[in-house]
Order: sequence, then structure tokens, then C-alpha cells
Amino acid sequence: MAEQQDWNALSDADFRAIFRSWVEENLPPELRFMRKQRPVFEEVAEWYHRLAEKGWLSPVWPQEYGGMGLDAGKHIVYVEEWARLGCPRIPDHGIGLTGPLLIRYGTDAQNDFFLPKILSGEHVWCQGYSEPNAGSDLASLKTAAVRDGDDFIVNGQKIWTTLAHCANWILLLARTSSDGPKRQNGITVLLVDMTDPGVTVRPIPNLRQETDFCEVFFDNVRVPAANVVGEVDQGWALAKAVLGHERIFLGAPSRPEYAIKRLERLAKDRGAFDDPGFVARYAKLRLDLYDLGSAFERFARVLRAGGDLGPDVSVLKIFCSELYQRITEEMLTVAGEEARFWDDLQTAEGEVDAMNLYLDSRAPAIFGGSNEIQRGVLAKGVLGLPS
Amino acid sequence: MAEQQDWNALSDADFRAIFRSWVEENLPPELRFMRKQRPVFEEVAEWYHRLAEKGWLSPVWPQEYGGMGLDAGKHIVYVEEWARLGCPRIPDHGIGLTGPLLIRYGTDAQNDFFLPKILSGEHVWCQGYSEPNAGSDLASLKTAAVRDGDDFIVNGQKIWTTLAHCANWILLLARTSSDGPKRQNGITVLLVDMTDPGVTVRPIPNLRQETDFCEVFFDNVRVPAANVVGEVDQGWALAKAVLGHERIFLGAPSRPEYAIKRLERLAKDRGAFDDPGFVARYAKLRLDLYDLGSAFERFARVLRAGGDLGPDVSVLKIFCSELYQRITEEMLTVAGEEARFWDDLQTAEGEVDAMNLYLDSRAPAIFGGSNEIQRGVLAKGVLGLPS
Amino acid sequence: MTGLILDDEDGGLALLHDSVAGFAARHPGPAAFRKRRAAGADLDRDTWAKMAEAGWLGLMLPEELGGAGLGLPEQAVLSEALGRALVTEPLAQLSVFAGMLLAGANAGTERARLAEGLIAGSVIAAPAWQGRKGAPAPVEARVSGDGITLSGRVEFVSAAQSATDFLVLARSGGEDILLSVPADAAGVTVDAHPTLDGTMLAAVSFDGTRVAADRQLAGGNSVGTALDRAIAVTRLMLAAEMAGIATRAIEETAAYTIERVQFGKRIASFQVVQHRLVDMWADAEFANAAVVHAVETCAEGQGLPADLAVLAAKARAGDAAVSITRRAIHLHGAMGFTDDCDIGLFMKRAVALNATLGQPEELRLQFVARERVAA
Amino acid sequence: MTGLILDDEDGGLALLHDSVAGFAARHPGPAAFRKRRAAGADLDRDTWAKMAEAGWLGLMLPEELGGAGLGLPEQAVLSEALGRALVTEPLAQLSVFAGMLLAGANAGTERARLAEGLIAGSVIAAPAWQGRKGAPAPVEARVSGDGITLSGRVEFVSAAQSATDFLVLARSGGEDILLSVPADAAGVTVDAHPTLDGTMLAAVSFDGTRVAADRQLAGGNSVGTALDRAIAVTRLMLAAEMAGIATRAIEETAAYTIERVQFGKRIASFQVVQHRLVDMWADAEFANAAVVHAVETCAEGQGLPADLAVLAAKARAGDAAVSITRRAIHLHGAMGFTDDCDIGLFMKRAVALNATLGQPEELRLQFVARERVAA
Repeated sequence: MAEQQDWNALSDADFRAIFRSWVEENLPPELRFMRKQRPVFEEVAEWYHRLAEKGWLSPVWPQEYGGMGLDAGKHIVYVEEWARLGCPRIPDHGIGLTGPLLIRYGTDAQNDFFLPKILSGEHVWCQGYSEPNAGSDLASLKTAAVRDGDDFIVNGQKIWTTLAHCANWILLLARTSSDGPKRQNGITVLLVDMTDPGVTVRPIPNLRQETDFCEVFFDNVRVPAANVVGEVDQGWALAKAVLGHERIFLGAPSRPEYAIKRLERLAKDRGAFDDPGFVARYAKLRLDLYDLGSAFERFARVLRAGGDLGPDVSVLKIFCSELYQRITEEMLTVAGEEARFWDDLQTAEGEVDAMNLYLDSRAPAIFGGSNEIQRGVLAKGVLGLPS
Repeated sequence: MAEQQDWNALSDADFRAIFRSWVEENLPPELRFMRKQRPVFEEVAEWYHRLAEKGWLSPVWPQEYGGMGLDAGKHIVYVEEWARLGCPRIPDHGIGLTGPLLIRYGTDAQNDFFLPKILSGEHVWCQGYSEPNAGSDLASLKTAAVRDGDDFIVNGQKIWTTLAHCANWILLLARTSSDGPKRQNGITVLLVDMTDPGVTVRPIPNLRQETDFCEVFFDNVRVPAANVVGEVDQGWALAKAVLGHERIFLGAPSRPEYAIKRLERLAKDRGAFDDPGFVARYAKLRLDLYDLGSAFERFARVLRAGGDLGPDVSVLKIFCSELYQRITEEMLTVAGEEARFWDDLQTAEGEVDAMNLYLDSRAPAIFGGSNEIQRGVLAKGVLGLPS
Repeated sequence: MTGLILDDEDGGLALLHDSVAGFAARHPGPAAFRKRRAAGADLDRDTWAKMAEAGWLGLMLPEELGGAGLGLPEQAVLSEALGRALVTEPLAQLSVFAGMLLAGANAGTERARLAEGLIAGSVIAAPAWQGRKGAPAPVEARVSGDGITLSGRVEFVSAAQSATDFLVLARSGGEDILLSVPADAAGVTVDAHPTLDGTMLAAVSFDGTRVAADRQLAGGNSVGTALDRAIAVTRLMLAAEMAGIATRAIEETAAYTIERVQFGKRIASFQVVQHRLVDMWADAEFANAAVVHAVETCAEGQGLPADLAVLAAKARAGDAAVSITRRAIHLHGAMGFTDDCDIGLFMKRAVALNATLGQPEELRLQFVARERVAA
Repeated sequence: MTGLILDDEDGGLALLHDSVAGFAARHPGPAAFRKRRAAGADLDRDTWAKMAEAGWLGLMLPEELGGAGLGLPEQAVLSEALGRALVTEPLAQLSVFAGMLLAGANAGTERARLAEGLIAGSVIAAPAWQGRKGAPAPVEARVSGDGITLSGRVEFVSAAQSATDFLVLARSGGEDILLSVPADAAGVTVDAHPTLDGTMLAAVSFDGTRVAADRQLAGGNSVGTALDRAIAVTRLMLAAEMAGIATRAIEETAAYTIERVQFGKRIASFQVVQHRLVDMWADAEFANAAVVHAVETCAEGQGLPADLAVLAAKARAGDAAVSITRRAIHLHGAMGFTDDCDIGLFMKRAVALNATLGQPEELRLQFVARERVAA
């Protein structure tokens, strides 16, 4: 049984120290600062199980469900240290999405069945939201779930489903009605077993020629009505509501921070710090990162004080994703004639995955709501600009 | 009587040489590279009259009307040399706007009366287009001209009327009808004597605390119907049509060219060329200017070959105005702690009007169709993007 | 959320902030700017007296000098609010900078006189210490008998025409000294030029100017320490003032574009305008965040982290204020290009403050150089 | 108007341009890119043979060498069209660069053999002359008897795996020489690594590699002259190729955004998307203009103006192609982030060409340095 302790009673510094020292002892060295942004379950299984054993796998779940029960402030410390120590990302849709949704809206039966299987790693979840014609405009989704006795019959297609090829359960948004005046109505959250007949997964290689997202096809898939979360037709509000303080992490500086360290390594090795032109460009990037930290802190302070985030937090995600891009673009400038190689660059202090980061940096400005969508949200939600 | 010669028969180089040597002999030295972008008539009267005497005041008017009759290619040379030699801008709405409009659409009586008075400087024209609520959206103009016997009675207000305070005639767009489905219909071009009763001019000081534009108020101003150009209600098409190849000059590199020379002078004096950070920023600006020249040439070539400009020429105006701003912004960076002074900065090679240029550079991105309007035109007219 | 968000348990900061808004309602900043500009003055003594009455001068001077003994958060909130209201009297130089110099000076009668007058608004003690490139450039001092003789020239002196005293950095026998010089002393010449923000900056020359020895306020290493501290704190307050300008400029521009109709639509409803406003707002938010971070880091003590935070805040707020106000002018269309429209005054003030005590490029290079030396 | 607009009185350029479009319809570039990448190859010999058949290799080689004797405009139009069609075989290196080296070499049997084979596609003569930072780095040559012995290592060699010969820059007794080395000669080692654009670049080492003396193609100052000329002309053709990529990328993206519907609207109807597309188009236009300007300036003769024009064109086209394709990926949304979508291949090719023979920043600094020395 996992350790039970009121982590929130500790000071941030104490909690940080405890977390850090345990990670340093328990995180297998070969998993630190993995090149791959999105390892599959098998690659990080050992780390997953150690966290689960310790009770540290799910930071925000209440302790009664096997989580750490961290408040938002402590959760920020957890995420910060995770990044700083180079912990690999684990397939976390079960921990971060399905779990919180069930804890908030699930039945006891759903919780009893699903939550332990997330912690054990038996169920690996993915998120079935986007469709080919419902990306930025998610509410236009068409995958249909039609009632048939005690079941729903699901037909349709999802896309950009991260790590679907190594998941066995999918949290599905499906259309159960299209009568209402608003397209947001008539959407239902379903828990779907991907090993059921009729589910097909097709991986989509990305710009890095790796697979971290997939298409998922549903051909008359039978899903028990017991697997509906919350009310039928009310899934949109559910899916939105579960995104709470976690929205801050979309703007956490960890990716640009990692990238700038690699930029510094490359620049040092290639003598770029002797070039004042580079130093001036680097200074701009360095200060942008520094100030992103200050801006992140501005929102973290709200959470620490027990407040809620407003729509303004999107500003972090925009700035962070664009900064990440600019840092990786500068890496290619420093790489000079070498900025053509697919493989990592060699330096005296180790490898620099310049191209890997450059290509990866194209993604965060698109995913999780493109930066254009975010700017629209800010225009309306913060500045109150008219339609 | 002015010299008559078929300038278009000369090579560009020959014409350039003839033009240049005459200007160098005849342009009063104190008028070269004037600090003021928009001198009033009196300040440049001598230069105006010398040009008129020589027959070189109106480059594109046909020779029968006292112009040079230059084709577009030669006109470009004329304008290029004008800028290169630092000729001051003259109040040129009569030459560039009223004259061409009358030559194309005016009656013989109008031409006989007005054209000579433009050449003599007796009539100084301004352009009465914009209104307080009709700027970017010019077609929504409301200044009304109502038929009353042989006259029109004009009531309304114009704004951003350049040099109206030293003009005595105004080329007015007024609404004569608002029946049609399109707001562009029902607009008429009127020639209005500003000394007539009911015309009031209020200068508007600009960011540089100089006056180059005004408000003009019309209070029951009586305008003879003989002063209508073209047909009543058909003025919109007229006003548009007269903007022919001259649109290229909105993107002529002369302002950024002048600004970069001043930047170089300041940078040299302040030792900035020893700072590689500055040199890198300067290099970007320098190459932008160089490439603007190549892009300008791309369109000039079309004109030289006798072709017409498409909507794509707007790209020059956007790039040019934004480059002008960036150059003047860099001047303030080089000026360092001095970038607070209102007056010109002193250098060993003479004055640098850093602040004057910085403030002036705010204007071209707004006037003559804001850069946002221009981008909209390009989106529709060149890329064919849908509404 | 917007503006400076600092811990304010007793509500004192909010009170201070509101007091500026009240002041600005009675004495609108833009009008005062234009009036002073038209007069060719470098300080409006009436306004200054009212600011003294409000208790805003020498806010951070210790209580033993008669000051309010308040800290960086209070001064930052005041400066931000003044920026937002476009109150452009040179508080950063005459209250913050001068105050920090006096706080770092030796106890004594002259210091007490200056501090008292500074707080009351009766003494205008103008710091005079910069060379042409902005770095410290002491004038030459010769001590003889019970007097000190000064020769040399300093640049970028605020309120030199209105000054009662100059706080002069001088060098005597290999040692820096700080002393006050009566503005009307023999051999003092003021060469003032108008600035973009409707005030004047002067070069001040001392040609054998003689002052009594008891006019010396500090000597030795403490001078450099006080000067460095004055520069850092003033930079921070300039950053706060620019953050205020930035925040106000985005508010004004949002309001204008919501009001202004073209093509039958409010121009704030055009997507391109919306996204530009969002970017401007984001820049202002980052400026506010950087200022808050610097205030808090400085409150934790002096040293490298505090120095870095101040450099970052001044650079960020300067870039934000200047570029936001520029974009604001553009979004005001032709109206923005007129002198009648206040938005231009905000831009001019932002450019002037940004050029004061180091522009962003220079501050960023200092940041990186210091951080990398320490690494 | 769009693309390269050059004087084309006899319509020869248009014909050449159309021939590439026809070729690309039969042999689509993206498919060939993926196929070669999957094979780990640095050249697709089938495609190369077809390009030879089309008469595209050694286009500028003089007629006495069996070439078409065409000029810069023809090569530029070809390169632009290849860029637009994403035909990514290394023509710039194996035809343009190698061709210019051969054109500048001494007459002789070996030159004739190489030129003939180059044109026919049977000889793959890979230039081998760069050091790690991209500058010329001759290997060491020792002449003895009727042979030459080479030792050293060069970087960034295109098609090294497929090469039949290397065109090697070497230094012998203080003098540069250019010679051809059989790819299968003893002591030649090829260390090839995959590149972003689905090909391979190699470091090639010579360890006591011995070739016959008649393999020397040039010596003395003419080597440097030929190399400089090869660099300049190749830079220009890379610029043309990148202008083609830029133009195509904006066309593809306009088409995609017109097609793609979200929120019930074509995304190309959103004003923010429209303005971004306009900016991308403008960047492509400027790239095209810079290339045309450079072609014409070079046609007027070698010298500083020609050199400056080439530096400007490569810098402009490089920045344009890279940044346009990046924005294009973004506007393709998640689709753009997939390997299935061709737009990513255009971006990868643009990055690779931009990194070849000098990136924009470096070229701009060269431009300014040369211009200011001359001023």
C-alpha cells in the first residue's frame, strides 16, 4: 500500500527536497532526459511501476483513490521537479484525464473498476477527441454513438490520438444527439475498450518520422451504457470542466528550458559565444525564457493562494510554444553547415538533438488548441472584444 | 514656352543624365534634402516656378498641356532622380491628381481654365477624400452635394486633407445620391474653390507637432455644376481609375534609403560599426533595402514593357513602410541615452534627424490605405482567398 | 488579471494606487504634459507641490530622514500608477534616484536639509553624474581649505532649470565623492534641450564652481555603492512606470477599436485587430510579471539574482511600453498620428523612459554577461 | 505575377520550365524523396539518368565540352522549377558546382571524360573541398614520380556513396590543385550520414590515396578562381531552387486553407490566415525578385555588384523558403506535422538548402563587410 502523508502540509521547499531525492534514487539513469518526447508504455514501465508503488504516480488524485492529493501549488512543484530532473513522460492520459474525470463524475462502480487498473498500468488510456473535420472546431465532431438496448453502437473516426497504438482504452467524445440548437450539446463521454471488435488503430508517422499519434476507426463497436461518464448528451461540459489548473502546464517553461540548455551546449562547443552577433540573439532568447518564468509564477501564485485560473493563462502557452520554436531555430543557425543532418550533433559535452527539437517544436503551437484559437479565446475572454 | 522634346525616345541613361545635370544646376542648395517632408508652397515656390518654366513640372501630362509626356518607364527615372538628388516635395496634388483627372475626364473648358493655373502655381490643390467616419472605408463618405439650379450646395466635413491650409482649390468627393445598392455609387467629383464662402480649414498638428494635414468644413458652399468632373454619381470609378502606374511610387525606396543614410551617419559617429551586434542588425536592414530595390525593379520592368500594374504592387508599399519604421527604430537604439531628445542629433558629418524620422515613419503604414487594407486587397486580388 | 499583483495584506498598495487615480482625475496627465511642453519647462512646480502633498516624494527615504520608510513594492505601485496616468514629472530622478543617493550618504546637516526639502517638494535636488554615453562620469574636484572646487560637465540632467541643488558625482584624488551644489553657484551653466516627453534634459557644466566642504555627502566606496543602488532601484521604478504605460495603452486602444466603426463593423471585431491587441496585452502582462518578479527578488536581498531581475524588468518593460504604444498609434489610424490624440504622448513618454538608464539591448547583454560569469 | 520573371524572347525559358513540370508529373518529387530516404541512398541513379536524358546536367558547360552552353538564366529557371517540383536529387552539387569546376579547369583528356560523363549522367563527380565549418579545406597532396598522394578529410560531400569520382581540392607545396580521384581508389573512406532532406552527406577521408598525375585538373590561382565562381553560381542556383520551394509552398498552403473548413468557414477566409498568407506570398515575391536581380547583375559581368547580388539572393531566398514552409506547416495544422503531408518535405528541403554554402546571417554579414570596404 502506498505511503499516506499530507504533502500539502509541507513547505514547498521541503516537499521539493523529498521529491527530488526520491526521484534521484529511483529514476533509472537511462530514462533521464530521453530524446523521445513521447515514449511508449513499455519503454518507461519500470519507472511507472515504481511511481505507482510509492503512491506518487497520480499527483492530484485524492489519497483515498491512491493519489498524492496534492493541491495546485504542490502540483506545480511536482511538475517543475519532474522536468528539472529529466523524468520521461509516461503515457499519462489515465492519470491526467480519465482518472480526474471519473473521480469527479464517475459512478462508484466505474471508479472501483477503472482507477486501480490505471495505477497498475493494466489499462493504458488515450484521448479520443479530435476528428478529421473537427480539430480546432472540436464541437463539430461526428463520431456517432447510437443507443441499442443496454449498449451504444459507435461508428466513426478519431485522429491525432496520441499513443493510441499502445493504449488499450480510449476516452471517447461521441455524438449521441444532433437535435439541439448548439452543437456542443448532444456529445457524450464514453469509456471504450480498444480490444473490442471493430476498433482499428492506424499510426501516423510525424515530422520526426516517429509515431506518437494515430487514427482510430470505430466500426459498429458495442459499448455498454454503463461506460457512459456523467449524463448522456452532457459530455462537452464534462470534458471542459476537467481541465482545471492543469492548463497552466501547457505554458510551463520546461521545453524551452531544455532546448536552451542544448543551444548553450552547442554554442559553447562551436565557439558561438565568441560571436557577439550570436550573443545578442541568445540574450533575447535567454531573457524571454527568464521572463516566461516570471509570468508562469504570476499564475502559479494565483493557484497557490487557492484561486482559479482565468482564460488569461493561455498567454503562457502561446509565448512558451513560440519561444520553443525560436530557440530551436537559433540552434540551426549555430549549427551552420551541419544544420542538414538528421542525427544528433556531437559536442565535447555530449549530444545535441538539434533537428529533433527543431521538428518537435512545430507541434506545441498547433496542438492543445492552436495559438490562433488561443488568441481568439483571449480576445473574447480577457479583452472582451466584440464578434 | 517650355522646351518640347520626345523624352521617351532617349535611353534611360541619357534621360537620367540630362535630368540630373539640370537639377544640379537649378535646385537651390538650401532646398536639398529638406528636413520637412511636406513643405508648404511658399517654401518651395522658386523651385516650383523653375520647373514650370523648364516644362518639367508635370512629368506625365501630355506635352500639349505643358507636361513632359513621359511614359511610365521614364517617369520612374524622373522620380528616382528626384529622390536621389534630394529635391523637396512640392504641393503636388494639382500635378499628380487634379491634372491627370481633368486630362482624362475633364471638359475642354475645364482643362483650358485649370491646367495653366496649376502650372503657374496660381491654383494650389488639395485632395478632399477622407472623412471622420470614412477613412479605410472611404466609400462610406457622407459630405453631401445637393443640386440647386446650376449649382451644388455642399455640406459636410473632410479630414486628413494634406496641406489644405495652404491650398486654394480642393478636389472633392461628395455624395450626390444614396439610392443605389452599392455605396460606391452616388459619389461625384467636384472642383471647389476654397476661397468661396462656407469653407473653413482647421490645421491638425501631427506627432511631429507640424501641420501637414487639416480638417476642412463645408457649410452651404455653392459649387457651379460646371465644376463636376465626368458624370454626376460616377465619381468613384473616376477617382480609382486615375491611380494608374503611380501606385508604384507608394513603394519607392526613397524614404528608407534616406533614413538608412542617416542611420549610417549616426552609427559611424557613435562607433556603432565597431559593435558586431549592431552590424548584424544593420545588415538585416541594409539587405531589406537592397532587396526592396530588386522588388521595385520587378514592377518597374512591367511598366517599362508597357504593361499595367496589378494589385500585387501593394506589396512594395507594405514592405517599404514597415522597413522605414524598422530603420528609424534602430536609430533610436543607436542613439542610446540620447534617444530622448526632440531636436536633431549632432555628428561630425552633420545633423541626424532621428526623432523626426522616427515619428514620420509612423505615417506611411497608415496613410494611402493602411497596411491592413493593403493586405486585404492582396488576399483577395492576388491570392484569390475567399470572403 | 492585470497590473502589478503584489502581496497587499493590509490593502496599503491598493490605497496608494487609488490615490494616484484620484490625483489624475483632478490633474490629468496629458494636459499637464502639453502645458509643460508649451512652456519649455522641465518641471511643473505646482504639480510637484501637489505630489509632495500627496506624500509621494521620498517614499523610500528612511523614517529618521523624515521619509515614509516604505519599500520597493510601494514605490513600484506608485510608479506604475503614475505611468498609467501619464503623470510625467520626473519623479524617478528627483525622488527615487536622489532619494537613494541621500539614503546612501553620510548622516549630517546637509543630508537632512536635502531630504527634508525633497520630501516637502521645496528642494529640487537633481542628480548630475552621467557622461555622454550614459555611464558615470565624475567631474573633477579639488579640495582646498574648507572648500571644494569643481570642473567638468555632466549630461542628461533632469530638471536642471528648476533645480535648487545638484547632487554631483565628483572625483577627488582618486576617490569618488558625492556633494550637493547650489544651482545658483558661480560657474554653473545649464544647457537644456527639449525632450520627446515634453520636458527638458540638460548638460550641466561646472567651471571652477566652489562649494563649502560640508556640502560633501559621501566619499570613498560608499559613493559607488550608493550610485549602483540608485541606478538599480531607479531602473526598477522606470520599469514599473513603463509597465503602467503599457497597460494603459492597451486599455485605451481596446476601447478605441471597440468604439471605431469601419465597413459597418467595430474594428475590434476584425480578427487581425483582435490578435494584435492580444499580443499587445500579452506583452504588457509579461512586463507586469517581470516587474513583480524584480520587486520580490530585490526584497529578498541584494546580489546577483536581484541585479538580474532588475535588468530583465527594465528591458522587458521598455520593449513592451515602446512597442505597445507604437502599435497603439497604428491602431488609432490617422487619429493616432495627431498631436491631439493622447496615445502619441504615451508613446513619447515610453520612448523617453526606455532610453533612460540603458536601453533593452544593452541591459540584456549585461544580464547575459553577468549570468555567464557567475555560471 | 509570380516565379522568376526573366527576359525570354524566344520562349526558351518557358519551355525549360514546362519540361520540368512534365517530368515531375511523371516522376513526382515527394515520392522520389521518400523512396530515396527509405533506401538510405544519396542519389537515385534512375532519376538521375532521366534528368540526364532531359538534358539538364551540365547545362552551363561550354559547347566545346559537349554542354548546352546555356547561361545563368536557363540554369536559374531549371533550378527554380526543380525546387517547385521538389525534385531533390543533388543537381546543385553534381551538375552546377562540379560543372563550374570543370569549366574553370585546364583542357585535357580527364576534363573531357568527366564533362562528357557528367552530361550523360554516367559520371558522378562529387566535389570534395569543405572543412567542418564549410570553408575550403584542401587535403594534403604530395607529388612524386608520375603520381599524387592524398591525405586528409573533407566534409559535407554530396552523393559520396554514389560517386564515381571525387573532385578534390588539395594543397601541394603551397599551391592549390584540383584533381579527380576515383571513388574506388585505395585509402578512400566514406562516412555518410542521413540528412533532413532524405539524402546523405559524407565526410570523405583520403589516407595515402594515390592517383595518376594526369588526374590533376587545375593548379595555381585558377583553382581559387574556379572555386569562388563555383560557390557563387551554386549559391545563386540554390537561391533559385529555394525561391521555387517558397513559391510552391505558398500555393499549396493557399489551396489547403481554401479547402479546409472549420467553424463552418473555409479557414482561408479568416482574416488572420489571409494576412499570414499575404506575408508569406510577399516573402516569396521578394525571394523571386532577389534571384532575378542576381541573375541579371551576374549577366552584366563578374565583380562586386554581382557578388553582392548573389549574397543577397541566397540570404533572401533561404530565409523566405525556410520561414514560408514553417508557416505553411503551421497553417496545415496537425496534418502539417505528419510525415504523410508533402509540406513537411518542402520545409525539410528548404532547411537543408539554406544550410548549404552559408546561412543568411553569415551571407548578410559578408555582404555588408564587402560593401563597406568598397565604400
